[in-house]
Amino acid sequence: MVSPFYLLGVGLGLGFLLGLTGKNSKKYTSAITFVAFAFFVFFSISWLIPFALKQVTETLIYTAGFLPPFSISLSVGFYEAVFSLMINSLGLLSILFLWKKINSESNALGGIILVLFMTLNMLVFARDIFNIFVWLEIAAISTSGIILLDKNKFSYSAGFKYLLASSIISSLYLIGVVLVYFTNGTLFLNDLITNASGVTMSVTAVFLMLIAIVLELKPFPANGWALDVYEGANPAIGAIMSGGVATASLFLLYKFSPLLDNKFSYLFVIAGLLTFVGSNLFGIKQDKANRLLGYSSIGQIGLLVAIIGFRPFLGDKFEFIAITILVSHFLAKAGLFWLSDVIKQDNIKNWSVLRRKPLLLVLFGIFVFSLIGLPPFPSFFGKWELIMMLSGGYKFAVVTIILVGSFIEAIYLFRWLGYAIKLDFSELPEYKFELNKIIPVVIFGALVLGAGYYAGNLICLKTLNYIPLAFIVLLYFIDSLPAYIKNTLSILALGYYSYLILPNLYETDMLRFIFAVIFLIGGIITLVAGYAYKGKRQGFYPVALLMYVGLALIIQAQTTLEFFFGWELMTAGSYFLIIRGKKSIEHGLSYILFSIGGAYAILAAFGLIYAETSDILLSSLSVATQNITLIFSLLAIGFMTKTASLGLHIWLPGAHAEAESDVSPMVSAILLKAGVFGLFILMIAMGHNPEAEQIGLILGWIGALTALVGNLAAAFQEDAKRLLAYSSISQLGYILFGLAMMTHLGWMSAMVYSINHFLYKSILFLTIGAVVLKVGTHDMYKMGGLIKNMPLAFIAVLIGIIALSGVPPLSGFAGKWLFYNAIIDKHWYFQGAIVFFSGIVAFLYLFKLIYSVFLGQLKDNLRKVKDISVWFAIPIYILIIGIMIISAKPELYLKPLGTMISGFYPNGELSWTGGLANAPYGYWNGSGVMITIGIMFSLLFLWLWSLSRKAQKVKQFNIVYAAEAPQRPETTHISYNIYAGYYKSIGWIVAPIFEKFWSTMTEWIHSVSDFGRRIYNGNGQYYMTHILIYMLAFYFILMH
Amino acid sequence: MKDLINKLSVGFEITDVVYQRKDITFLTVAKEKVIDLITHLRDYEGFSHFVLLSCVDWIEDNIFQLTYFLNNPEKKHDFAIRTNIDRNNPVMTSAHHLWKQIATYQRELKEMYGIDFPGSPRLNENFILEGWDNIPPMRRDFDTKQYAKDTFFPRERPQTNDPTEYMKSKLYPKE
Amino acid sequence: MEFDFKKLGFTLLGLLIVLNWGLLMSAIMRKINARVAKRYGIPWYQPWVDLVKNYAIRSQITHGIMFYLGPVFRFSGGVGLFLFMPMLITAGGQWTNYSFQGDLVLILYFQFFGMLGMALGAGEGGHPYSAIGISRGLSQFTAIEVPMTLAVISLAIQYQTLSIADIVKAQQGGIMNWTMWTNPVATIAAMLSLLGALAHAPFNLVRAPNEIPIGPPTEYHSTFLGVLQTNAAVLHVVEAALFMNLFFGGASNWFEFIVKTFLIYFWSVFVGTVFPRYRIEHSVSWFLKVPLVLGIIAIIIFM
Amino acid sequence: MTITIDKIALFLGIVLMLIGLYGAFSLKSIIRIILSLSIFDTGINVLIVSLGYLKGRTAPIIDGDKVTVENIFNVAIDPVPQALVLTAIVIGFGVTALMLVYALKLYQSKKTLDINQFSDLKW
Amino acid sequence: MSEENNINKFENPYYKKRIVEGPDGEKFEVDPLKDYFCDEHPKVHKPSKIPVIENFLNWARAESLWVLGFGTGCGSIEIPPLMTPRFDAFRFGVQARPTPRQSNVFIISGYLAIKTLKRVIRSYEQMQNPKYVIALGSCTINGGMYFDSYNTINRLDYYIPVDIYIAGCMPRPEALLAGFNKLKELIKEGKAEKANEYAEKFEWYKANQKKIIKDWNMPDYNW
Repeated sequence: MVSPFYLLGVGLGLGFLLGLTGKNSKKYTSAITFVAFAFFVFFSISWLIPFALKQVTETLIYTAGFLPPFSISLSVGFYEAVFSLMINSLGLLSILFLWKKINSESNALGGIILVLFMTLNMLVFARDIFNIFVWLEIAAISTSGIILLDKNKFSYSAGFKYLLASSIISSLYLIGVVLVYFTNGTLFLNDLITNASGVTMSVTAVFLMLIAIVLELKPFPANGWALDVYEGANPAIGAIMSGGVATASLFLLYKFSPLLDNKFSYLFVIAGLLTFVGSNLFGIKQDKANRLLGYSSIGQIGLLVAIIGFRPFLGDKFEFIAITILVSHFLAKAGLFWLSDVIKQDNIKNWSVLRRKPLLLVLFGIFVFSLIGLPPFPSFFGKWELIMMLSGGYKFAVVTIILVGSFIEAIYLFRWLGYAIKLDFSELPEYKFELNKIIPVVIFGALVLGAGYYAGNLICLKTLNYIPLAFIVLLYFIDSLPAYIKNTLSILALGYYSYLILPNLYETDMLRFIFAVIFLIGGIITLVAGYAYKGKRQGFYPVALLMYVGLALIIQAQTTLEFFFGWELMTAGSYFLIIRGKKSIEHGLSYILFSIGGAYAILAAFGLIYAETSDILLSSLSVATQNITLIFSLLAIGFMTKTASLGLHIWLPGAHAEAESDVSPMVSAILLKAGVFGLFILMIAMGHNPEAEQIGLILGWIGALTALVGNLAAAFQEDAKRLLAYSSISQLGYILFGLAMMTHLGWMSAMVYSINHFLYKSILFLTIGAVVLKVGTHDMYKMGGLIKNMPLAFIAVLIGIIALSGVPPLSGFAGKWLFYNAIIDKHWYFQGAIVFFSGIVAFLYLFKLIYSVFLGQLKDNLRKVKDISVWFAIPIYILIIGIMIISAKPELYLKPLGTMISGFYPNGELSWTGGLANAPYGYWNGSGVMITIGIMFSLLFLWLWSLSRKAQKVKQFNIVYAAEAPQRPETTHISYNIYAGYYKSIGWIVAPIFEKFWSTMTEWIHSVSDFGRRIYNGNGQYYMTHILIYMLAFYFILMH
Repeated sequence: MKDLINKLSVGFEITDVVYQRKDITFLTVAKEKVIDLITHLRDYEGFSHFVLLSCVDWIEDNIFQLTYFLNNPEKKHDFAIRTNIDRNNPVMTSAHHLWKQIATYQRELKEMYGIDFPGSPRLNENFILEGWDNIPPMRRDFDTKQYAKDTFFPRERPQTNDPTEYMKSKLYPKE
Repeated sequence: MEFDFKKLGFTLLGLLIVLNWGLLMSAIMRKINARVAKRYGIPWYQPWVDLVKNYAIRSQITHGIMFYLGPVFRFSGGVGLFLFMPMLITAGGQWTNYSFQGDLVLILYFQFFGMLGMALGAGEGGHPYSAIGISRGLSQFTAIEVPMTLAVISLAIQYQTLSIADIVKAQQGGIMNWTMWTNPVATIAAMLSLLGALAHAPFNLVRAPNEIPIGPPTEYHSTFLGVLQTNAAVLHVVEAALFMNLFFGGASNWFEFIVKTFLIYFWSVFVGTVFPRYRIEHSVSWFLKVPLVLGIIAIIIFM
Repeated sequence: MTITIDKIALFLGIVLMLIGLYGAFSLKSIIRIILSLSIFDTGINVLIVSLGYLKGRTAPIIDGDKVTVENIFNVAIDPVPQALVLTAIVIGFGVTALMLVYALKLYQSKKTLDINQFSDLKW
Repeated sequence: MSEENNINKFENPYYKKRIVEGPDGEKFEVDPLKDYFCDEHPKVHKPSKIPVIENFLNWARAESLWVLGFGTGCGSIEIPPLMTPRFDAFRFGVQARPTPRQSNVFIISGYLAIKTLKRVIRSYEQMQNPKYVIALGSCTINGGMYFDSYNTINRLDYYIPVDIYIAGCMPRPEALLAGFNKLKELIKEGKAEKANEYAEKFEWYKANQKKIIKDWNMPDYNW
């Protein structure tokens, strides 16, 4: 345990020494500073370890033997040591990062950095409020000194504005300090705190002090100066500002927080939340990377300020929440600033150069995820706990604000990530890959991962299963191996996972078993198609497995936290899968935004439940009695973003259509079922409430309209995969409808639809995807006549569409039949009629799909196309066998389903006599129908065959063409817009109102952002005015 | 109308005027002046409707006589502008820019008479005949009867064309 | 379940009756049409002759396997509808075919089996008019099914069952028990939808003989056409029988069956003789106006 | 209310602060702004000293005559504000010096001292 | 100008051989006449050996004459009245079909220009065996009033086999009805096997057809 005064000595001594040395010693500056920082770090650790081991308690140290207030007093405790360690390690790595710059430029730079970090340490330790003023001023001076040494004209003006602002702020602080002294007669913080209740402190005095510290933290909107510094200065300095100075200031605020009474807490909350939302909102329109990082940084700090304000409500979780969020922010922001310096690109659209070094891209992704608060990063757990603690009562508004702010942050961060992943970088300049600049970034990347693991263990009592995640990391490390090896590994992993969980689930929980089969076995089957891809397929397998792990975690989740953890993992994995497509950049963004929005709705609902039951078990959903309508709606909306119900569906068509051929079935046939599973969980748990019936009615209507709009829109598509995507929307509409009925038959039909949709949509997407791979276009009118080249694909699509359309005897009919009985049972006649109308509309697009692609006229350029890859054919035909089995023997799965659902809704179940199912209204013998139709069909076929087996086979232009002959296959193949007349009559139903709504919404947000951020007009005087007005406004609020 | 013709004859060298009917006048002008005259009539004299373009093969005079038939719908009067072109070098300035349908007439004349209209769209494509490989069939030096005899497997025709005689011999052979 | 030869025998006999009645009915309808136009019209046996002639064509061409399967699908659709529909409700139950295997929903959905197959077969023919005809047919069919679905739902509410046999039994005991009288609105909606289903004018845009040479079957000839014609004969009777069962009290003997199906079928011919042809968007819009509203009213009445 | 020296000082300090603030917010030349801020700082310092003044007491310097170690708490005024002011003046000096360096650099970069010209970074 | 003249008038530009690039970048040649059309020759389909069956089938064929709706010359105006109440050809089992695939009877109604002949051949070949041709009017017999035209054929039976000639210019619908009845007789007697004759003498017919259709740009037999 080294005394902090050594810190002072080393810092000041070396700082001045370096300032005085001549130019010859420049090249040693970095090394000397580095050693000094190593000492700093050693100092922090030497304090931290005893504290962590609980060997010592908080220690107070006084200068010169005087007691406060006449001495300078320092205090070292556990949190001080932690913060000091954070700051010092940042300093150490900053020196490493700036090694060459320090060596090449003025040798004062290293010294000033040293002084700055020493100052920051002292800010953390100091307990004397005037002393704090001194350190604040020195911090300001040294920061602007660093900015000054950066030597570009932007940094000059930025640094000057910074100085202006900080001199005003520190003046305010000084006045506050003096007033405090005047009223209380002490400058010692501990005394102030102990006396806080006894001695009446001048509110104005404390206000001045606190508002000055808040202003140090760059509150919105009085923060233009800080933004300019972030933008103008070297990004490495930004890292120091954002990671070091802000962290220290935040700790200062934390130190003062015991002084707060309720009024001040509100002040912090208001200031923090305003900053969090406002700064993120203004960041949306920003496209300069460093400034954007500044916005984000300020927003995050704002959130932390608010959290400090919430300290009374957070109880013993306060430190956990604050530190997880701070650590995420600290590591991620420093890492991002450093990355910005490495690639030297100011426009976020140019960050695609990261892809030159995939390692950097991965680090970038880690930092972005960490900022947004996605698992498994610490801020995820922090935000989770924050929401859990804050929910309940009027604070729900606060939760909403926090989630809105987080959502807005996600908008620009994911847009940025999308640019980095997708945009072309071939024309952008090269950048140097310097080891000393990469090591700090890598260390912080690793630290944030480790911190996430630690935080997760801390909160979940080690129930989270990290082994799959570790496997994914492993997969990333072997990413340079050929694709088939990784594919095999992935399949084996999924298979092993299935082996682990499936048998047990079959015994205990049928519902989860079925969804686990869809997720995992479905995953294996679709992964088989991956063998068709040659080369390395870098980045595919880790993210695909991430999605499956997320899905499996959802299945296994016992608590809401685990559920949400899995949900977010799945969202993240699927986002990366979707964005792999060629033109997916905007679709990926809209997907992730809808998903995040939905996830936040789920989070809010979980928070409400926790507020009531103080329990994070999933089963506590059913215990909740208050706010049922709100909780139910929030959860339903959250899950419906995943099932792409009407209004929330606009992300789906593009995302599914542009995805790769084997990704489309993953995200369509499998991923969407996660939403269905969520809805099942929701309704099982909360369906018994009387309010659920009302919401169910609404959901039913939404489901029915989704089915209609989806099918109609599909009929008017020209892109095969887009058509299937719209079809998925409508099928999920059916499922939602069935679920919303909340009767035995309704759930039966929803379940049957889920299973069938998985089967036939996998078949269709895989087949069409394989065809697209072969013919090189999505547009159906550019295909045609492929039946001769691709008989395997044709048979698969034929069976797929017969099953999808619900025509007997294939399995799709089971769902339709159950529907009819269910809606009459439930008295939902009109919704039912809409559902059936849309079911018939399905024929339009199904015919269009199979006809335009496989029938009609074969095009010139496709004459030599081969049949689909065998690796696609294998999974397709496995699934077809599945369809055939459940078509021939529907009782195989209907009976267990009935038994399972009877557990929830015992009334109105099917009664079986042999293969004949009896519902309250109708009856149906699946295998009988299959046999009858099969025999009849074979007989008729043989008959026709015997009559015309000698028919002459002719070619495609041998058609009667009004006595002419066709000229080109393109002009003879009728496919484009074949439902024009239909569109004329009822095309208005599919008018893109929701697309327009969301795009107007987006435009509106962007306009607000663009208009609002103009208060940062770049003039230092205005910034000073902002500060003054901000202070006065808060004073006014406080006094009232 | 005579005023108009007098006025026109100053600028356009009308060589011959035939008042065919009350409302149809035939004018003959030199080959070079035809397009100018038609343009003038269309733009200034209200002959906005183009009726037809036809050709006569005066093989004896070794000329093709082209006739551009224009109509003035307001005055209900037709002008037929005649011009003669050399039969050995049948080239005429194309007028398709004045009325689009003239291009079709010119295609017909190209196919039927072999008159060339440089610049006229789709001039060399088949118009009515598909795969014609002889001299243009409407030229009078083309012997259509011989051609048909050579090409179309003619059936022997009855010797007499007089039905009275034929029926008499059929019904009353003894008379 | 042991195999029931007696049932099979009666079913095949029923199929024979239905087939011949279908052919005869189409002859009568054409005859009526002719008489309206003051012609003498075809001889009554003309459909049989046409059928034999088509089967007797010696040469055929084929565009591929789906071209074969199209008519097979179509005919299976027709025969399947026959199989799953009770023809006569008698005490012995010999004429109920295989309707014990599925209810009204099966019938409604099995209609598409033939349509889909036919569409695919015609599609493989590669003829543009086939595709146009099919796209029109499908478009129109979606609209037709809306009033039909509403009417069926109304019926299910009324009789609390989806079994055709039960619906027929509920209508026994006098003419006033027929759905026609007990649920007139649904009957009207369904009968309007029947007009479209049987594709006579004004809803015959699918085949539109003068515009797109008979639409989907443009490329079909000889045996293929013969199969399609056979199917048409069966299908029209079965469609009419469905409406007879649902709305007009079913039939207990073949005479009643013949009279009722004739009248039902005649309804569409009657309308077709009087009206000109709709364009597709007009047809769709029309079905989504009047019959739709009627269907909704039919449900509201029984809700 | 009698006018005492500490009140005059207090008033003076506030006036100086206001003058400084007014200057900092309204003047456009960077040098003038820096000067204004200096005046503002001075005002604060005067304010602090005036607040630490107790009527009738002397400076807290143990000179062995009036002020001794024993009676210092009764005779001398509170020394802490004065110490604070000393520190504040030193720091203010540092800040002002740095600002002036910035002014120099800014002038070198654009050949002007008008603060409105240095708003390249915005939004 | 010169380029336009170089267009080969006899070649359909759409049926020229062309090089296309497949989706995987492979380049290959497409010869539309070979790749898009079946180039088999027609076969002779013998009547059934059993007289009873053949007679029965012939009776059915005779009583169900489906006429292709294809009018070639001025005679085509005489066909619509057949379906009117005054003549009512339906009585004789005659119906019009819009597609040659389903038709049995081809009425060549009047003069045939070479251009039309090409379409007639195509349609005739697209009809299925057995098929019958009724030649209506003098023009189909010997060219009629167009006997010396450079562009109309003189004798139809050199190009497609004809079952029945109906002379006149124009024959009235009654004559056409008589022709139908005559055709029926022929069919019932089993003498209307001209489709097989066409297949047997295919080379001769083709030679005649190709002699006058100089831009022959279709396969030999249009299936």
